[in-house]
Amino acid sequence: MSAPADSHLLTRVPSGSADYWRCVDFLVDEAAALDDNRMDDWLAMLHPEIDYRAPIRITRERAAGAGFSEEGYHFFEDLDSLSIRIDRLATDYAWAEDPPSRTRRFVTNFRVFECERAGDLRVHSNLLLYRERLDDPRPLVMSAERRDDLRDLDGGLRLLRRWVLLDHGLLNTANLAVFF
Amino acid sequence: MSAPADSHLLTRVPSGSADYWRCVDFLVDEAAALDDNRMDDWLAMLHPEIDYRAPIRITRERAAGAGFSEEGYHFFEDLDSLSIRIDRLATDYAWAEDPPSRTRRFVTNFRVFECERAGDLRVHSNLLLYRERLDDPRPLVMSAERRDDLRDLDGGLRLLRRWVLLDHGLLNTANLAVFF
Amino acid sequence: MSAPADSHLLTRVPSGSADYWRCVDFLVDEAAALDDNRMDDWLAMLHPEIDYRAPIRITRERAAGAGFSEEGYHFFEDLDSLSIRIDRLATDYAWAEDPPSRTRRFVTNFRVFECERAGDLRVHSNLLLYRERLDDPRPLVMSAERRDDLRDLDGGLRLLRRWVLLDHGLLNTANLAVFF
Amino acid sequence: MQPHPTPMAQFLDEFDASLLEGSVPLRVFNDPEILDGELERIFTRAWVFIGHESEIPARGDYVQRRIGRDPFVLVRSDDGEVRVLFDACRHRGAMVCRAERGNAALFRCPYHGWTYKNTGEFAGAPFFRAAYGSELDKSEWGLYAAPHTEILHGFVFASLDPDAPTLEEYLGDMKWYLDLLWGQCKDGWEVIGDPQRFVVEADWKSGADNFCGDDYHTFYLHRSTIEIGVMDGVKRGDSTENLQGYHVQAGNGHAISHFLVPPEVPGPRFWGYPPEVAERFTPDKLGQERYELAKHSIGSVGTVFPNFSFLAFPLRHSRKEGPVSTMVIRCFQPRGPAEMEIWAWVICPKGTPEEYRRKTYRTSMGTFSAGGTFEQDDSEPWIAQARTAGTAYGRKLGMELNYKMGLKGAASATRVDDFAGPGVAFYPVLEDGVHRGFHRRWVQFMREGGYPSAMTPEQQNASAGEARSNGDG
Amino acid sequence: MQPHPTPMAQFLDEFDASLLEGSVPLRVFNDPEILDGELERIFTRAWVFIGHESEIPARGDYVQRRIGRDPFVLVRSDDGEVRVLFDACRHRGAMVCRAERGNAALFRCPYHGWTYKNTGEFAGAPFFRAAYGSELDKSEWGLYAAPHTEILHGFVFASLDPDAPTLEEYLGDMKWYLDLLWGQCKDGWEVIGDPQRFVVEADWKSGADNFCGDDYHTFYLHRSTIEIGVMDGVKRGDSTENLQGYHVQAGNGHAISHFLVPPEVPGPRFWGYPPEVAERFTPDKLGQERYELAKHSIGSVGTVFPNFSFLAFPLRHSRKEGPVSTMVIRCFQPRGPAEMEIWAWVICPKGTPEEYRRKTYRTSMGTFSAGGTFEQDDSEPWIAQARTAGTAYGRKLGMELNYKMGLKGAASATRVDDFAGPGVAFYPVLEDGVHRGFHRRWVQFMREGGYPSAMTPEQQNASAGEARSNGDG
Amino acid sequence: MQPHPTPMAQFLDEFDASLLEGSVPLRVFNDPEILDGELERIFTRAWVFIGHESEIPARGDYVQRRIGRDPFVLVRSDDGEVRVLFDACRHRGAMVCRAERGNAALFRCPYHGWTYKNTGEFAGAPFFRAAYGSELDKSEWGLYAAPHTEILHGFVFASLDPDAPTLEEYLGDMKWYLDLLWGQCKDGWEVIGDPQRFVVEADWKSGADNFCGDDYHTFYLHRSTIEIGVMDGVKRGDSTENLQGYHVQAGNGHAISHFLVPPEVPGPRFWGYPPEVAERFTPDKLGQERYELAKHSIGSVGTVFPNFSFLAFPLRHSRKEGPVSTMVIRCFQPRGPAEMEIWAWVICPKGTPEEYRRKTYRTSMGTFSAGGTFEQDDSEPWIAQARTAGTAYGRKLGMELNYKMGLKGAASATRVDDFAGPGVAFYPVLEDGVHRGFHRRWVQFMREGGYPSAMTPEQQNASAGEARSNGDG
Ligand code: FES
Ligand code: FES
Ligand code: FES
Ligand SMILES: [Fe+3]
Ligand SMILES: [Fe+3]
Ligand SMILES: [Fe+3]
Repeated sequence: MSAPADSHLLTRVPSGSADYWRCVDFLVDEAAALDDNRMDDWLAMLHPEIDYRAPIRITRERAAGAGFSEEGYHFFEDLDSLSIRIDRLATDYAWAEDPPSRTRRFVTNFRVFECERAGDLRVHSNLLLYRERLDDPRPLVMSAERRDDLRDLDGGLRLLRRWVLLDHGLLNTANLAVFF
Repeated sequence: MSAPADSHLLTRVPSGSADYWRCVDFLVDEAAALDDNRMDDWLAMLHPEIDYRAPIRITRERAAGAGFSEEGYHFFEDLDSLSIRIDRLATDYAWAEDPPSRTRRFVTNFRVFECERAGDLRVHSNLLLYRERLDDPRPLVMSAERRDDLRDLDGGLRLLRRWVLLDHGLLNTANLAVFF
Repeated sequence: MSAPADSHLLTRVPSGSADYWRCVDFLVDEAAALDDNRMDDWLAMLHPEIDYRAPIRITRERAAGAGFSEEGYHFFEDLDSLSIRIDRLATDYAWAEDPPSRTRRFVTNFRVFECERAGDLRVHSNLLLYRERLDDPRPLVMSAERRDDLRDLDGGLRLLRRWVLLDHGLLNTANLAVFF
Repeated sequence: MQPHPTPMAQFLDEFDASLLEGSVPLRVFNDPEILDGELERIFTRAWVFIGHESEIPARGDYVQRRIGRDPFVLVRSDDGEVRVLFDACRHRGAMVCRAERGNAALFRCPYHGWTYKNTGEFAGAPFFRAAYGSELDKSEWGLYAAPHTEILHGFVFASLDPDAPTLEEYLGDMKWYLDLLWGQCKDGWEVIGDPQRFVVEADWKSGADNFCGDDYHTFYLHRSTIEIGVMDGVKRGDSTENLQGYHVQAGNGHAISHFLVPPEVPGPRFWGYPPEVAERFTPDKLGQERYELAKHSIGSVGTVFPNFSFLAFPLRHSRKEGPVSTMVIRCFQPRGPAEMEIWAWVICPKGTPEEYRRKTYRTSMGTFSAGGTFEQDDSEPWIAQARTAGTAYGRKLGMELNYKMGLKGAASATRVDDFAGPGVAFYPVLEDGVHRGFHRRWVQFMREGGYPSAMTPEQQNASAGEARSNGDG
Repeated sequence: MQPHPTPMAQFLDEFDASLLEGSVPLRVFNDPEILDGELERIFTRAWVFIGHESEIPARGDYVQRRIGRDPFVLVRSDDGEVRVLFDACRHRGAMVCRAERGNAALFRCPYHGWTYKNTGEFAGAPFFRAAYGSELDKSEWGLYAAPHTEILHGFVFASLDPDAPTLEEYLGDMKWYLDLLWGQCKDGWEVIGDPQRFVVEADWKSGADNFCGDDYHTFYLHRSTIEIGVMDGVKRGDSTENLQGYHVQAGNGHAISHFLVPPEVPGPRFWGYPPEVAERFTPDKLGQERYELAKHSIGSVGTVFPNFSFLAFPLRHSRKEGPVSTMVIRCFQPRGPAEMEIWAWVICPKGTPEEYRRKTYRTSMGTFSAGGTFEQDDSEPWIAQARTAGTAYGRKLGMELNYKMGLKGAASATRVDDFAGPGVAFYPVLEDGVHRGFHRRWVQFMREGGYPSAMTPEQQNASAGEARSNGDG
Repeated sequence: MQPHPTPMAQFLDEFDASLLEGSVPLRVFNDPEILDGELERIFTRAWVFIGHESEIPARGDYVQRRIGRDPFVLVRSDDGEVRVLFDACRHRGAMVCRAERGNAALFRCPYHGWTYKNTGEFAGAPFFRAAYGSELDKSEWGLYAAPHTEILHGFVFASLDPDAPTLEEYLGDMKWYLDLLWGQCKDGWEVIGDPQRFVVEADWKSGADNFCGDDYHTFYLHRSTIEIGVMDGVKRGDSTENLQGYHVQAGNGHAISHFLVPPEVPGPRFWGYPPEVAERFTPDKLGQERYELAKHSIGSVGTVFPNFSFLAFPLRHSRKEGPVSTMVIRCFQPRGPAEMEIWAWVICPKGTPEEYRRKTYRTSMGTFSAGGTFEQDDSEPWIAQARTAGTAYGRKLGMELNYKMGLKGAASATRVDDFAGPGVAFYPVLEDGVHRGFHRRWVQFMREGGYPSAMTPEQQNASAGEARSNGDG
């Protein structure tokens, strides 16, 4: 299974429409929850059937495409495994993120589409993650496009599917202990 | 006094509403004024009672919170002191910013709320500051969440209160000679 | 000829209006085309009379302004020359971008104005370009303000004029083989 | 004024002697001079892991790899041979391989177009005759290849030293264990997906040393993971009950920590593989005895000197399902003082059913990867080690690290003779001998002179072994 | 091929001699070899400032600090003692303190869980008995602590050299001035908020040297600030009127620039503190004479060798209010060649009323901090110094900096005998002797051999003093 | 333990000898020790390009420039003289010039306000008399200036070595070619716009060496550009037809690759300038013979040792218009090991009509600049060279690069005597002698001792020349 192609075959949800803003608000609120380390709030934004992936990327020749691995994933998660991660963070021994790094998620370049399934919304957005650890003044900056499917559940949108398309080959980071 | 908490107790101003756009435009216009070194234009955007702060941040354990100092501030300014800074820049001897650095303020992740006081608006936004000095090709990138209160005055919004919540412990910069 | 001044003499197009969103969508779609290496899609977004420039910038004293060269340009292109560049990328020997770098364009801080010529729209936006090459984990981050004129053609907006105002003196990059 | 007043030879003598006392100088984890020595004396001499055959199944398939910091191409040539080519054009030294993975009959250098077959042989150059006439002997201008390349169960190793012994000699008794792990599956093993690579600001030895068998750290560094129940059968608290395993010094600096289930535990284990995968194992390859051992094996972690490591344990990345077997391999590549690059692969027996293949991959990456619930914590102390190793005060103190566990006296780890495999074995795993052995071999490699002679498991264990026989074992 | 053909000893001899002529080789502001020497010979030997007691009021309170580049923990142990612990686990060297501020009874190393009391003593390790039996003597495996820690008026200093003299001996006559500043308040002093820390790509000595008393730079580098009226009583233009102050060489490389108001100025000054704060000062502590001096003191700036500095002046960060007293302290920490880390604290007398406490903090940070109207300009020339110091042409020229002010002849600064404090004093401040003294001490510390002997103020001033007595003084 | 066991002198001897065989050690493209030597022995001794007079037309005009890594100011002083001042304040070494371009009567140091005239002379300092009395001789405290500055056709060169010969001597026969290029226009040449500067993680020599005449790379590295028709008259495929040009070793390490149109081609060429620009050329300056040669010149590329290069060819940055002449100059400045800074200017004859001026600028930048269709590919192999040059395996192999083209025997390039210019000329350009000559001069500069003696074109060509005469030439 590969990343959802650029969604040009889908119907574009007009920017500025109610659905557009629901998506933007969702992603902006989500970023705030993560940056504020409100992990339970984040968990509550996930759909029970969430499929969350970040494929490994390698440098290929132009003719070979964007270089995303067919089988390799940095993250390949469901709600079960994500909640393990979050529970782990809540212990006193999750060293990679305790003390927590200082993160800031800049979410831009929103494009919203109607999914095949009526009511579901696909959002493409760009994510710049700024991250600082301990007393190291050199920030760790990571970049990705995200392709998300959002679905209504109990009166609010939930994250149903996420592909994090990182702009990274060799990772410039000692750990991937944060969420994208 | 500590930073305004994430404003979930306040009423959210709908994204896309007139007030939302007033806030976004204000912050985008403000960024342009600062990046263009139009300091007087910036000064005119400040409310006479402005309270402008950037607390010092240190690395604390996860259980201890985000690490903002209770008493320590990089900036703790009012209109009086901000105007001193701006007057100083206008002399020919403000070396730290003459030649001026090349800055670019990326403002994203807007969330707008109604303040307790009717008419005032609270805006949370993320700020990425790109900065280059002289012939040093390595940029200085700084990151923050800003929590601002905007108030109407003489028919336009003015910046009444700003908390700059920097994502920095040990600062990666020789000076803080620019505004956030 | 120098860069279009900050467009305060023009009429601002209200943020959130139809024209505003047409501009935002245009620039967001354009960024996606470039980041996805869909160069032909990008070419189709350009107006036949496109004037595309990125002036060289040097460090000047504050009193001397922003430091853009009067005569020096990193890029000074028209459709003819841009299409040469794009054709070149399509060969198997365009080493500087084959393998292609991993890029991400973060476009923010939109301000839309009515141009002198009715119907044309001027958009100011900030561009952060994240770029990684081969197996080098250190990203190349570039920053610019862009001042674009968009014009309707065949029912869609086209890029008629672009000034890329880079926040760079000495360039932190071995090549400028990507578009801004 | 000299940061390292000790000449290197004297330093190595002292280090070797200090190992008998269970001491390792902190400084070796962050020192530019030592790194230079390692690049020159270890990485261009030792046998190092390059990749797995399954990464380049077809002729012309190649992947970019590193030996130390140097760029190489692992390629299956058109003649079917697997080769490790030095990625430096013989003309002016540009690199001829541009992508990290691909298929190519020819490598063409972008600078002037010199072209090499995927065997490394010189194939041609623009205007060849006009430019070089008859003076240039084409047979002399192929890409340099690693002087030695050998494949063991699909795992490709290379050595850059013409004087290196065979891989088998180099591995010593460790081969027996690699056979145990990877020599018994009907169709061998394969890599899933592409390797994950990430940079850690720590010394490469922090990783290699840890994987020699630092079971001691599991219970504290990974306590968050254990608390939430990721590692089955491991209990919290001050209990040795969880440490029922063997530490083996396998000679030549190699070491493995191996865990068995007690004979009374029902059912075959095969490192936790379920029946549909375990059936890939067969006694036909190495005989019944080794097959039985595999059947009772529940976990393994080890390092082939200098920087190739592996780990296999049944783990959970789910609350709903039981433990899933994981099998990961690692290369800890030096990048600079206090900087390494970790390469991480997930492998499984060839023929593993698709569903379990995905399950073992997800569990492996969910626990042992840059983002894994286990491994994300490992780099924290390693980075800190490099930092303290770089201190002026550490140097002034001549600070020595404590590698004394199991060295002498009354501690619980005892040399045992009843372990099924070769090498010097201890039980249980509360001992640092496996780490001391790594460093003894390191010292040997760092010395000036010819290729290091073989180090028997007894020699590797010298200090600890002797000490134990004086103690009550 | 050698960038520094001069062996270090000869370089130091020449430097010492050149100081007699008022010359300092530019190269010392950016040289990897010199930095290595400084880390080894200065920062692990000198007494350095670690923090203030008020930062760790309660038992178990700790803050992370640095000596040179090395990590330390300043902690108030459960026995009430203040200790400076080397943050390197005795097991494998990981760091045991994870936060920059906190309270802890125990420091537990994340790697394997070795645990230390907040006194630094070894407290335990997982599976201790099973792992180490009886061979490991717990009393030997505590964290290393600075061999010397002393507290003066709440200011904690430490030295990493067992051979160091007492802090009092080390400070020499500078103690008299630190007493003057911080020894007369009823309840002592305290830090407000947390220190601000920032990285500057300049040599640490650029900061330390400047704070020895570079009053000369105030009128040009800080001209923007002066022009808009931030510093009261300072006039623009080519006038010496503003320079009525004393330069004191206090021995052992320490120096202070001290400003008094003329006796005819009415009212007590106490560095500008208003009555409600000035009342914290009392003659009970050091006697009436020192108290009177404090009463007339309007400004002080100085450096305790090597890298601890302070500054106190009444300044404005407002157009509406009069000058507010500021009192800041600084550590200039080396990070690398041409890179330092500045630590900046604001302090005030304990018991300062809340409103003025906030006012002095805002004014201090508004003027002297990374974003301060004064200090933001300071790093500009320091960065430039490091840059020119790294040039090949500067090396070829053997470029020497001009530290000749007040060295000889007709200049206005004169050695005076009527200044109230000890040390060698000059009036007014137009002289570089305070800087030359810093560098003379630096040379002494950089030499091979035992702990540097004491340097009297006269010795420190040798060149300048002699010269002055030959001149017309 | 030593990364470079060969002492530098022996290394240079071996390098020099290996050049006779057409070999260059890969290591020189990435080695900190070699870079230190280059900064000390090449960049503070050789004549280097600083800028063009047209960049500073008026008195007081200045631009910031570099020699090696060192900061200098190129200024037209108030006396009309052009000077190259070392940007290091004589007081404490801060930098006195803050902007990259401007006009100033005085340079005032921001630190303490020492002030220099734009001639470099000391002009004053705050409180001068009070601070320094009469002891400081103002005439001794001006900014250091390059000991030698000379201008050739508006191109400003400087040398930092008092012992340097005149620029004319230094250029040797290369002057004849610079005259050919830039000495025949009525009103000289001028720079358009500001230079473009960019950082490339490669050795500076990769650029300088390439511009000596690496015509061989054009057809492969730049194949994408040629395929789409940017370079007229160049055909694809394995044809030597396109290589009709001359390689000239001009002595002292300088080299040029020069292309003529056959006499039968109608119309004057002047490097592709159209009539309205070509009319700026005149035989009045250098005589008819040189004028005729310019008339038939269609392309030139060359390097003045060590790091000043130029390139002129008619190229296309349009599909609609024919080729446009381009003329660019380059400085390849070292920044560090494997890091350089490229400075790129576009020039044209003064008086070029505005429309063509813009056209040549757009075409020049569109092809030869950081974003140019040609030049954007050049850095790729240079970066790769630096990377392989830094490998441990390359060092172990003692890897030598192949600079053997045209060295011996049957290759097509032949020494010719009928070329109009001085120096040793070969035809056609398929030969590496121009590169070998560059490195021979480099070896000479890197040796200890006095200023390098002149190297005649015959000496520069020694190996190749001899070889050719043994071959069939
Ligand atoms: S460097 Fe490879 S062909 Fe020249
Ligand atoms: S390193 Fe601290 S417990 Fe092992
Ligand atoms: S350093 Fe230039 S005036 Fe002092
Ligand atoms: Fe681990
Ligand atoms: Fe200052
Ligand atoms: Fe080229």
